[in-house]
Amino acid sequence: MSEREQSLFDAPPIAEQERMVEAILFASTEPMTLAELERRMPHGCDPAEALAYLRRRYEGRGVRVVRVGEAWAFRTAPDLGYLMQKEVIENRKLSRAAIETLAIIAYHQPVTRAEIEEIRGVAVSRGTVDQLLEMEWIRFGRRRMTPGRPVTFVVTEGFLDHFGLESARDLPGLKDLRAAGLLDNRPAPGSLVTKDDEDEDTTGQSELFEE
Amino acid sequence: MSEREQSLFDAPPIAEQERMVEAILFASTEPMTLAELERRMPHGCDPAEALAYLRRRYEGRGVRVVRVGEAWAFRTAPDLGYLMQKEVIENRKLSRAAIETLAIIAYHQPVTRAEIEEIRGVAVSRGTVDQLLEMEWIRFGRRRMTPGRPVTFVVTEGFLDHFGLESARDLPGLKDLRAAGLLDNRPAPGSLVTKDDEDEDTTGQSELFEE
Amino acid sequence: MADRDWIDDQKDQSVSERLAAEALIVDVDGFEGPLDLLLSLSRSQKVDLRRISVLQLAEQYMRFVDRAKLLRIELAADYLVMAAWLAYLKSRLLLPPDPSDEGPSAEDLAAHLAFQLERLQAMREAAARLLARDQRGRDFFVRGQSEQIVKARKVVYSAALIDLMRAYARIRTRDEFRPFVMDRHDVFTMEQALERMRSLIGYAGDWSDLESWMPEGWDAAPMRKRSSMAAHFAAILEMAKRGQIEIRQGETFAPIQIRRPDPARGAE
Repeated sequence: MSEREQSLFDAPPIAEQERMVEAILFASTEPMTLAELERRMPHGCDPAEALAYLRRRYEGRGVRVVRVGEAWAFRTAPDLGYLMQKEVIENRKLSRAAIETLAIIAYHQPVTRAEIEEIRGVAVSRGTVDQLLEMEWIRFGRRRMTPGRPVTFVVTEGFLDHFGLESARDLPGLKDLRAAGLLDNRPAPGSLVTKDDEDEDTTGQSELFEE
Repeated sequence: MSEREQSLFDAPPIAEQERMVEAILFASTEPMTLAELERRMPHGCDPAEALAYLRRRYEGRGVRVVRVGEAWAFRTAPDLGYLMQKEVIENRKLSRAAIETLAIIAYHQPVTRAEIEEIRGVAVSRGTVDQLLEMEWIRFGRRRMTPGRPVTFVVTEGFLDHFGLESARDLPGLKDLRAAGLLDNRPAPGSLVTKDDEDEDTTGQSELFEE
Repeated sequence: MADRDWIDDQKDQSVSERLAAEALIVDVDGFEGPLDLLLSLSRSQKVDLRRISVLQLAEQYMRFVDRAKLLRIELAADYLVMAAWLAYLKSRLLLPPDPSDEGPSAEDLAAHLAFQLERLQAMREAAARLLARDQRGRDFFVRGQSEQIVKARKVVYSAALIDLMRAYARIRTRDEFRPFVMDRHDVFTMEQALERMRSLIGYAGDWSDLESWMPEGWDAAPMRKRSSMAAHFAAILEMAKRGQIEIRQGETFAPIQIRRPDPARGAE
């Protein structure tokens, strides 16, 4: 009896569901959400449970099931990267300004352009944000509900995928930085509410990481 | 001790070699011959044996190690092929006409066809609008209460979803485009202050230090 | 904050430190703004950024700016603004606090600067840690052959937000940057004046001041008035050349008058 016929009556056994998730994730280069998995699988399946089994099965293997934001994907184990020299993709070299801007967006998101400039002490140059947008490592977030309603930037799932992060909460050193108050949006002493300070009353990325 | 160091002396244990073959076959864009595997792997490895273990491991799984001519590759288990159907999506870039039309609708909605043509400076072909309607990125809005009562177009939820926007209001404005370096910062010579430009007065970074 | 080390600093500066300072000068292009420069200077203090001597830092910075000037290196305005602000901060730090001053204390300002430096430094380190992570396509890899079994072919059109924005920017800039066409706000062209005068000249039976021929509202603002006057003056010269109009002016700077030529009247 094929799975398809079976699905007309009952959800397939969990071992079978695990095989399905395995096949679907293997076939796709981009991470897939549970919702996407469920849509693909026969009615009544529980991709979350199947995925839990699958992850365990691949622990310590040459490929692993990794979480990327809200989605899942197979990736090779990082310790075997040296075997894959042929598959290495030459990344466009990012300028120092672009890397710093990216880090600031990741650690302070959602963050406005004015805030990035305040942290770096220089104007964000034309093209820097453009480049990061084009690489799909950052995107526009919600506008700030402050005068001028500036747009904000946040990092994308593509960013998480590239740097092997499960979520923005797993950014290296995030906890220490937060504990040290270095992610606070601290206004300059005695500053009036001016154009640059308009965002100071909004919640910073701490809100993002409070579960 | 890492595999690399180990390889200077001895071939890695067979379990490790199996992991390697697994990762290489996974990441490779082409099926790989034993000779190619051997070339990739540390000195002294036995890809044939590692492959035999790997094949056994994947027996009955959602993907299998199959022979393709003289080479080896991962393939979806044939009985799960039906799950891959939706994977066959051909991704095509929208035409320039379509994307311009879409942009105008997004920024000016609700907007009539005549208005789109006026902004683009060329006629909007029927196919373009139809395509956007079919993709469910635009839909008909209210009719204009002007002579002829022309229909208007607005963007849909699906549009917002695709572009990762929370609302059409979060679309970056001209000011933001300029800030992101997508627009030339040069003001039009002798231009009037128009609605779009009146708030473009960007904060210079010197203000940053005027505590 | 009453750190006075900087006073002897000049004398005590070792050769290597001087060389380092020299390198800073030569390298001024390598700095991304005043804050970046301050951060580099602060490293020579070899202390926790929280405990850095802002006074000493201010002194180092101003020395840098002075030497840049000496070497005639053009410094961007931001560097000079920062120098001015640091000079102000330095004076505030050195003087006893003024009780009537309601603004933030010099210590608060100094502490904020230290915070900014520490935060910038922290972001630099975070960026480095981020780049040190395993990266997709370098350390770990995706499936090389994504499998697609051709059964139902579905075409999906995609576009990224950036494409959308670029398209919109393209359309909008096309309008904004029409080649050779300025937005002629408050500008009356000779062509416009010529057009106007041609249709109005029929009414100019007798001598009348050119000013009375200005379009409505165009004498309101000085710039508009100048522009429309110049345009109409050029237009009537052109029309006079073609014999469509007669011009006279009593004396220099007197009102210019025009009328339609009348063959019956003969020349004056």
